[in-house]
Amino acid sequence: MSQRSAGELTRVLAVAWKDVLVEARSRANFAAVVAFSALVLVLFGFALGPDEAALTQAAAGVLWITVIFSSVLAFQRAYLLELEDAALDALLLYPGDRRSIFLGKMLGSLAFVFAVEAAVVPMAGVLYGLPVLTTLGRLAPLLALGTVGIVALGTFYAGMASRVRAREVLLPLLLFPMLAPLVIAAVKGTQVALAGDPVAARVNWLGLLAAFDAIFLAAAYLLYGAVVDD
Amino acid sequence: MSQRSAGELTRVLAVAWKDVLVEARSRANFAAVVAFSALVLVLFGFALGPDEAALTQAAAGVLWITVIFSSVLAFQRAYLLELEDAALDALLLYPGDRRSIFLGKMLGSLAFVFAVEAAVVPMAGVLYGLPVLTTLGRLAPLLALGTVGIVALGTFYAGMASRVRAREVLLPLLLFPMLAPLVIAAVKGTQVALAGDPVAARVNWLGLLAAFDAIFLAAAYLLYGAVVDD
Amino acid sequence: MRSDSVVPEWVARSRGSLLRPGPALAAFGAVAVAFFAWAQRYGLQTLPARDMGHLQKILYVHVPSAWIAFLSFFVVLVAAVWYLASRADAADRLAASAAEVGTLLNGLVLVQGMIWAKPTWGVWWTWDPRLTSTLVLFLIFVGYLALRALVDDPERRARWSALVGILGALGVPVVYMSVRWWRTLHQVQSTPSTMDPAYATGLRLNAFAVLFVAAYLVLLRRRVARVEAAVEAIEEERALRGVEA
Amino acid sequence: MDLEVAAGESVALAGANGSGKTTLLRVAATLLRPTRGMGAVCGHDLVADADGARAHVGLLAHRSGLYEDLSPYQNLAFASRMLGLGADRGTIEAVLQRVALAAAAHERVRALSSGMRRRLALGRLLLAPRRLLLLDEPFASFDAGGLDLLESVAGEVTAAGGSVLVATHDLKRARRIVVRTVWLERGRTVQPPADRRSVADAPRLVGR
Amino acid sequence: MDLEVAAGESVALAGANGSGKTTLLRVAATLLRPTRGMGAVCGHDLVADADGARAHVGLLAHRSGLYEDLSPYQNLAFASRMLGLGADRGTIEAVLQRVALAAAAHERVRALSSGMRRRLALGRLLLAPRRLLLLDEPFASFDAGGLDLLESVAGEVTAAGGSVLVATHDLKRARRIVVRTVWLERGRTVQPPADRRSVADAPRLVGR
Ligand code: HEM
Ligand SMILES: Nc1ncnc2c1ncn2[C@@H]1O[C@H](COP(=O)(O)OP(=O)(O)OP(=O)(O)O)[C@@H](O)[C@H]1O
Ligand SMILES: Nc1ncnc2c1ncn2[C@@H]1O[C@H](COP(=O)(O)OP(=O)(O)OP(=O)(O)O)[C@@H](O)[C@H]1O
Ligand SMILES: [Mg+2]
Ligand SMILES: [Mg+2]
Repeated sequence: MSQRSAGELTRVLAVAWKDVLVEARSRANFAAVVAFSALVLVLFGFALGPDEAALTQAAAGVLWITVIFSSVLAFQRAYLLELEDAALDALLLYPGDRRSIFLGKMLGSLAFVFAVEAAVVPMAGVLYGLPVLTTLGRLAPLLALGTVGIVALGTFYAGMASRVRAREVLLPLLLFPMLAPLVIAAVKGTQVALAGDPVAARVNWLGLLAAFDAIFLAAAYLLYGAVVDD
Repeated sequence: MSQRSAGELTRVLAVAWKDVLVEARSRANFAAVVAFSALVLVLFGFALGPDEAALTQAAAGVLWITVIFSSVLAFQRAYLLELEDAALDALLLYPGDRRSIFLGKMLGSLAFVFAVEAAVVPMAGVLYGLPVLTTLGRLAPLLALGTVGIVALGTFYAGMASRVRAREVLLPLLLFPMLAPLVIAAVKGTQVALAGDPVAARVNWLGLLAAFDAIFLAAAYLLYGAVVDD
Repeated sequence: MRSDSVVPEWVARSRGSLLRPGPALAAFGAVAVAFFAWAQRYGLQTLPARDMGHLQKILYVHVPSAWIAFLSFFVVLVAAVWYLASRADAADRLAASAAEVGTLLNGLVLVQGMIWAKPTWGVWWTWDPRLTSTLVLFLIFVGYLALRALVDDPERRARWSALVGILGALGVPVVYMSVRWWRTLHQVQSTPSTMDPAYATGLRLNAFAVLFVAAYLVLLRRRVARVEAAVEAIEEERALRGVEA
Repeated sequence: MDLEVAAGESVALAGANGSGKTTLLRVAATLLRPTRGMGAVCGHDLVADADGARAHVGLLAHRSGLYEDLSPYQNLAFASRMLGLGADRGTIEAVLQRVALAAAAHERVRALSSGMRRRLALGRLLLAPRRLLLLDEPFASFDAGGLDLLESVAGEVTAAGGSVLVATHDLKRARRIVVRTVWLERGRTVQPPADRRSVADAPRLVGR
Repeated sequence: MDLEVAAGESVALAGANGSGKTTLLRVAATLLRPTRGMGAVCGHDLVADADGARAHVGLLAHRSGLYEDLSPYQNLAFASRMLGLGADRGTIEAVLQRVALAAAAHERVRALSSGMRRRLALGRLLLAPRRLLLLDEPFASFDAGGLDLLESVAGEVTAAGGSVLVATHDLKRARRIVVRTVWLERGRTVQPPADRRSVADAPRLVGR
């Protein structure tokens, strides 16, 4: 049993490492996602500005929407990779627990999205005048928990939607309604962390995020076998 | 000469019609893009709300961001379609002017994005309390011109971006900064149309959009031959 | 079968010193850097007394960097048109080198500006028209460089980046004007548009200094690009031959 | 390399994996630009007059170039329109009949087997007469009936004075179609090429 | 349909385009679930114990299932890890040597020719011993050296008491590998099937 789960761990890491390797072979891709995030931030500047007050108020929302869009790109890539030469078929043919594939792909995406965030958060801080450095202690756990939830759901749905024709479009369709509660908690929590809104601060947004994560992660892990099994 | 251009027109329409047909055979896709747009609208509602005044002020910007993201999905699909079984190679092998392919794909995407807008604008009206019905006469030309600009540039860049490794990322990267002027004019124009901002009304945003369209449509049409020439 | 025939003659001749600039280029580089140092010193010494605060010193790198960045992008435009007309690899290498140097300078302008803005305006960033359009221009050329990095086929890379360069350059005035209209309808924050004539000479000198340094970098980068192209060709040849090995 | 295909002639291209057969066919089809050298089809230069050359060339590639979500009928109707022939129902149904896909005419291409796709791709080449037929490993995936079909299609092209160029490893089967074989090896140049595309060194494909 | 493959036996699947050969192989590989009927590999039921069956099966499909941006070496290292064998440098290099890809070991797969990809996909099957080898039109794209390789790989599997199932139209070549041929036609049922997937009606694949 323990030997078996050690074997599964190797497989999880192999999948994650493979995805990281593919990214590393085309480093330009990571840079491109970072630039893409910068663009989303600027585009929002145009759409919501030039009134600085309105921009500051919207900042937490814009930050999270940027994170979500970048994550969606990461999931799409992670699965297009598997579809290009029918690699997913080969992946499913390896003996062992197929949920390891889920965990591996999730880990790979998580690494990618965290790396993107490390670049996006400072950019948002500069462009929208947010005190990200001084509030980093409170922001970091929010970002971590929010990202885990997004990536768990995203990996799950990408695995599902990638087998359907309209994959790029179906992914957000399936992802967004589930994400809504998570994002609301994340945005509200971020607003509190940045500005210290006394009313909103009464709710434990971090706890809420942790609860969402637990639910999503467990559900996605348990259901993944059924998604890829046909 | 005139017979030749009549032949090209047939080819333009054939390409556009083929794309519409593919969409029609998988109607799920259109529904998905509309649902995606609805979800973006709702998400922004949560991110910016519950402050009504802030929401109304941001509405025009949110509407256009939604249109842009939906369009990006449409372009990506339009080219993935051609790549799935190397159909683009076959397309390039037909004799005749290759710029007809550009016009055809552009027309196909245009039809698609217009259809999405027909669903999104009323939704935005309801969700953000905008007077879309009473201002339709002023809104429609703005939407039309803005969309033509987005689709012209998007079709052009997607012709390149869809054929490189990180295609999901590269398209927005190339497209978004070029769209900055369009977003500004479209958002400002929409704000004027919706609320009658007296300061902003001094600029002829519609004319600006038309000029933008003319420049980039002509440039994209003229340069497209070099995109597919290999 | 001559196994070394895949190596261009000028590469073979250079015997491992490929990445070192030739004597003429090295001399030019040394002169450019020395002139830059002198121009900086001159600028700082001739600053009007009332402005001797350290902050203003950034002016002599900030403004020249901006000017030369714009100039580099103009070179990209010219080289791109040249490429499409002639399909000469040299045109593509010039475009690539100018784009990289221009993007670097543009990035420097942004960083210098932000360093300057924090103490003078109290914020790192503000959505001022000049700032915003500088940022958009920067992103346009980041896209250009990303395209170059992502396309493997040299011919296609050259052709496509020429197209993106032309459209991008076409976008510059449009972006600039629209951002102005977007912003100037409302209150405008103190823009860096008021310039004392006392700065003029120092600025002009430093503009030339940055121009020389940038030209040196472009020439150096072009040399590297030639080597890269040769390496690419050799690797492809090796791949082709590897089959029977 | 130097290759000339006469009118009415059919030639097989043989060579090890990676020797450049596919690359040569793609150059002849104007999908790749030759890095050096030149080629022409029916007197149309492959670079200067690529558009003229395209009108005479038909390519059956590794991948079929079909729209997965359309039916075989719709795929052929589109191809016919793009060739400037309109979409005549009778013609299209006749082609479908000939490639034995009439029964699957309104399925999605996505659901077809590999051989059925190849048949459909072949059917697309039947819509208009071609002076130069380029077949890249055409024997893969076809069953006996498909091979007969292929043979008769190639026969018609050569009978009408056109040429056929077949890249394959299966020379036994190819012999049912071709009259001579050309071997490729790294582009088969006397001087070793300085570039992987040098297989295109002067491919003079004269269809007539 | 009813098909039993004995230990050490190798069988060809023949049949017209669309007769269900690919579908049958995918069912045997547990990539498709049989709509009706049942099958087993080495005593592992294809539905109830799919995981057990997978451990014994190797599939060479129409598409190779490789990562285009990784090198052949990295692709094999990944496969080896996924098979629970670690990524031993010596083993992987030996496999690359055997499929004649040592020279291209660190290229991107994207740049390989169709035959080189097939070789790499075959190499992946060599990493671990298989009891049942499923080859879908394996003769396409291989040159003469590739065919010899294929033959020796199949020979080793049967010699070790495993089985080989080859879907092909090229029975002449298949005869170098197989000892008997099974013909498929709409699933080879006595009653015409009411379902297109009914080719999977009770495929009893017993590897031993
Ligand atoms: C991120 C912040 C900044 C950016 C992106 C930026 C960008 C630019 C650019 C592009 C130019 C050249 C414009 C032209 O010649 O047409 C420029 C010029 C100039 N900048 Fe900045 N700048 C920034 C911050 C600042 C600050 C904080 C100051 C001083 C308070 C400043 C002072 C100047 C001056 C004096 C000029 C020359 C003015 C002229 O040529 O008319 N800049 N800046
Ligand atoms: N896009 C590309 N970029 C770089 N190299 C390539 C590219 N396409 C092909 N090659 C190289 O060109 C050579 C010839 O490939 P080609 O596909 O023409 O071979 P082939 O003769 O068709 O082989 P096969 O019989 O295996 O199909 C190969 O060595 C391959 O690595
Ligand atoms: N995903 C699918 N959905 C629906 N029908 C399918 C699907 N895949 C295959 N079919 C149908 O099943 C039948 C058998 O196809 P299969 O691919 O197994 O044929 P095959 O014997 O491998 O033919 P070929 O020799 O052409 O490769 C075909 O009629 C095909 O239309
Ligand atoms: Mg080939
Ligand atoms: Mg098959």
